[in-house]
Amino acid sequence: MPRRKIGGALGEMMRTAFQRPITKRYPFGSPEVSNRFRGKLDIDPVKCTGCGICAIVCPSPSTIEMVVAGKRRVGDRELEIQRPVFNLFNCISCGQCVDDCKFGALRLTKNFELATTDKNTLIMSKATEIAK
Amino acid sequence: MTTAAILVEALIFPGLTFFVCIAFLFEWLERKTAARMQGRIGPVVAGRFGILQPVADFFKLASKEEMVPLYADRLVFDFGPQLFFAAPAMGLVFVPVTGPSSILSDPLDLLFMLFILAFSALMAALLGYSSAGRYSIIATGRLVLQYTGYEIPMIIAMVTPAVLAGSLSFDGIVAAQGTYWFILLAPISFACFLVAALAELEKPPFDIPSAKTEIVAGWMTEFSGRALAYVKLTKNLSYVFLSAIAVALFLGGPLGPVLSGNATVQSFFYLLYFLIKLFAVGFCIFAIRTALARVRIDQATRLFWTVITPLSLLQLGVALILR
Amino acid sequence: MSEEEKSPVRRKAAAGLMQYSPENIVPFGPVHPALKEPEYFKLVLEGERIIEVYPKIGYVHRGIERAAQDRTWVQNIYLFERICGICSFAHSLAYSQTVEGLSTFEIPRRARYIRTIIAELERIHSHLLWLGLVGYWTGFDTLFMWIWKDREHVLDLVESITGNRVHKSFVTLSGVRKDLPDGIGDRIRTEMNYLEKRVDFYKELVSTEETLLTRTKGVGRINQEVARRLCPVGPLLRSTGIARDVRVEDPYAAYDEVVPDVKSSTDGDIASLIVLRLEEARESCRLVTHAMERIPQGPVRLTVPRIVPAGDNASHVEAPRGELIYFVRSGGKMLPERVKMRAPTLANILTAVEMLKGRPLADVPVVLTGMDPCFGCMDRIAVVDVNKQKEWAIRGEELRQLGIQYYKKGNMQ
Amino acid sequence: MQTDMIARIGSTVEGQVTHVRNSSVLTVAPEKVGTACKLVVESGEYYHLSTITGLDEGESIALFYHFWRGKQFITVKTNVPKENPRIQSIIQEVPAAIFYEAEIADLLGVTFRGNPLGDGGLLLPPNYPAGEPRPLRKEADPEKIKRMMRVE
Repeated sequence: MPRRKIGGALGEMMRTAFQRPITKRYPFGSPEVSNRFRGKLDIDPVKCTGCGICAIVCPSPSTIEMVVAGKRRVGDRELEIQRPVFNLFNCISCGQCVDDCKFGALRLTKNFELATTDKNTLIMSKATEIAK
Repeated sequence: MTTAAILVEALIFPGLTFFVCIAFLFEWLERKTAARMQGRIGPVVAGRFGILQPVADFFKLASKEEMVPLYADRLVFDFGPQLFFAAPAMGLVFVPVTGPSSILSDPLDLLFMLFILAFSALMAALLGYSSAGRYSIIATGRLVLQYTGYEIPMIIAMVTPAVLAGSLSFDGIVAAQGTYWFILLAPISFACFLVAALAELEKPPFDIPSAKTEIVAGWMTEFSGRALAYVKLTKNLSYVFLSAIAVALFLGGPLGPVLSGNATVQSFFYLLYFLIKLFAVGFCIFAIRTALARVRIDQATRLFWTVITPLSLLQLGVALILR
Repeated sequence: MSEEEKSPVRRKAAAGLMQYSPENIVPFGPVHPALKEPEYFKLVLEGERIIEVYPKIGYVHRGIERAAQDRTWVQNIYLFERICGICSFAHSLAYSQTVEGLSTFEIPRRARYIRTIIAELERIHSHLLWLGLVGYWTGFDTLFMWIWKDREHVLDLVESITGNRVHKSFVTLSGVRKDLPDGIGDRIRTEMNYLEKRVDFYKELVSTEETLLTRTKGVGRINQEVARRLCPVGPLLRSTGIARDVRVEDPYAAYDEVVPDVKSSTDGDIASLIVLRLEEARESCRLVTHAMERIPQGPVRLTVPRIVPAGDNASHVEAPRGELIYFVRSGGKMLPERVKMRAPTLANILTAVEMLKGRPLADVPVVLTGMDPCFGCMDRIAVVDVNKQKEWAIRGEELRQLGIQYYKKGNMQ
Repeated sequence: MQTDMIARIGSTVEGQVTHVRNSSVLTVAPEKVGTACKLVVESGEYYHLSTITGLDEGESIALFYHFWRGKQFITVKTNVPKENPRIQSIIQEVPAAIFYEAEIADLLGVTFRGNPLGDGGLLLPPNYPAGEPRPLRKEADPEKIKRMMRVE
């Protein structure tokens, strides 16, 4: 049975008072995240082939939608070119699409400041634009 | 002194306005010091080092919509906060600040002071009771129970210096401390007074009537807007008030080595000593506050009745012999 | 009140409450400073003493079990992870384990070690979080701030390994998704050394600080008989002297090679729970360091088919709060047929209610949260993915009207 | 040793014992569940009721009572008919079952006699359409229920 006393925290309190505070003044100064941090999704439109695996594996419904970005003639047939559109407001940053992309077109950036007043700014349709 | 001069002194300096500023400063210091002791930085936004934060909070609250619960007793609910504020504001007039004598003084100061302390607790209880919330009612019960605990040791602790000085006025008590501060003669009384002050101010470990994790905001739960701003300001003012009483009764008030000079320079020194002592007492209170956990109401009452009251009585007995 | 008339149970509960006058009933929740999550306890008081407690659960129903039936096996990992923000890894681990149990492949050893390390880091973080909150509930804000300050060290470590502080998304069927980053070994060692020192300091502090002890010593005492009857799990069970721990009794991940020393106590009160959790956190620090020393080289995941063989399987892990059990039925298809989970809090809540009876009101936050509740975990059970927003919009509007009425009348009097 | 015990319990309650991986499944008739659970918890070893799983199997609703000790689960399994999903509650034998039973009552519509929360109403929102099947039943249609609840 340890001794019971009052104010056992006083010593540590005084010590802490002269240490550097832990608080980070976040919006001022640069945010620190680790190298592996999973932030906003980014796509390399050049590498994307429109295979659609990302849309299948994504665990969050309607985050990745395949849209027809254009038409392409192969011989005498006309094929649709499909490209993903990312509704990042639904994205949960799990990175499953990054894991499963065979072409290395996707990556998660360190950007986590996604707050916005306009939801539409979080729709990423880079891949469709380049296909046109 | 003319009545007008007294009025100016009582309302502006060193009276109400001055002490309200000190009250804001106290809150800022409390928050900042507690934050640093806990490894945080505390308020930083309003003013340099966030020093204006309490003022900003006060005005923000005062500008908010005020809500009155359906079953509230309107008379007490509306006028209570002002009366509650009046208690420490009035009491502070009797404390010597810029010289060995206070703005108003009377041979029976101390008794009036006891009345004001009791009135303050009564107003808190009435405010809680008038708002008719469930949490407020429970808190009022706790408040009154706690009051029965700390009131007696507090009175005894306050009477001890009076016995030592042989006077019931603050001026007399302060004057009697020219050579020895009473903290040296009655250290236990001082400690008892601090503990009772913690209970009166509802600071941990005795913040039982306003324990936020149990009964939300205690007896203040139903208050909002201006009333809440007043109540909060009053609590800070009470903090200054009790610290000032402790300074006057045990630490020699504004007395200290005064260089010879004209009256203004002298009063400046008195003020300086008073403020140093005031903040020292205030710091003691918030260091204790930061280092302890909250106790339960039954434990608090037991502590006051079985430990603090006998101790203060003992010290009173010693004081009677010393005298 | 119309709500109560509709449902037979609510009517029954209301009938039970009828015998007490309304002034004696104090609501505790769903929104209350002591509760981080929405939960409702009707406390029947006699002065300051509680004579009866009526818990009402289900405020954060998200229909996850039903939602799981519409998602693939891998997608479900991320779904179940989101049941809880504190023990997210335990959930995804337990789910993966249950599904892996249906298949025949062997999980790589390195992956099992990495799972152990993250699970233990999570335990440290969860226990520290809880102890910090005990500080908050007992009005000891300093303890709260200090502990959360130190908890940041664990979270930063977890972030640099998994990429996120809370939703780690690190487990996958057949292993973990990434190997440990280079040079993490030294960092883990220094951080663990620091944390061990801090945990020792906190243990010393909480077991000597008088004001904290008066609030926790002898409060919420339960004995083995009650524990056997009400089947609590985790530290709550171990505080009664029954040293049961899934990690030892039914080793998963690498716990058969990195064996934890199960702590238990015989007091069964909140004070012993605090010390017990701190001891467990310290043990976890040791386990992490130990696992880091012994970790073998090799792959961290396999390539496995997306279809899981048919069958039933139940599996459990020791989440920071206790035994977390998953049951899976697979029909041999892309989607599971039924996934059932039971979070530790659901098992513990009966015990907490038992602990509350006869205690003063001031003990409610300490006792109720002494079991480390995680109502988000508990309530996940159920339903259709109800359009919550819509529903709440209606309710919110009603509430607002009621509120306006309540206060306006007062103003006009 | 454990296998013997289960076989013994199995013969007492006229159940059927199968072993799958780490669990022994004891299939019994609905009216024997209480006895079986009582025998398991009173078998001398400390068995702990981990949870009760309810599962729609088409014709009937299967209930799994998971008991855990050591490396083993003992699962008492029973099937209640879907037309009349009623079963005696086991809270007399294992008080801890109260919330687990309430959960199943809510989500699968099984009535537990003797449990104060045994006919549901604990977890579902109060405006859940009364005529609709409970959410975890196979025939429940989330879209339809969603629509109905939005109307209200």
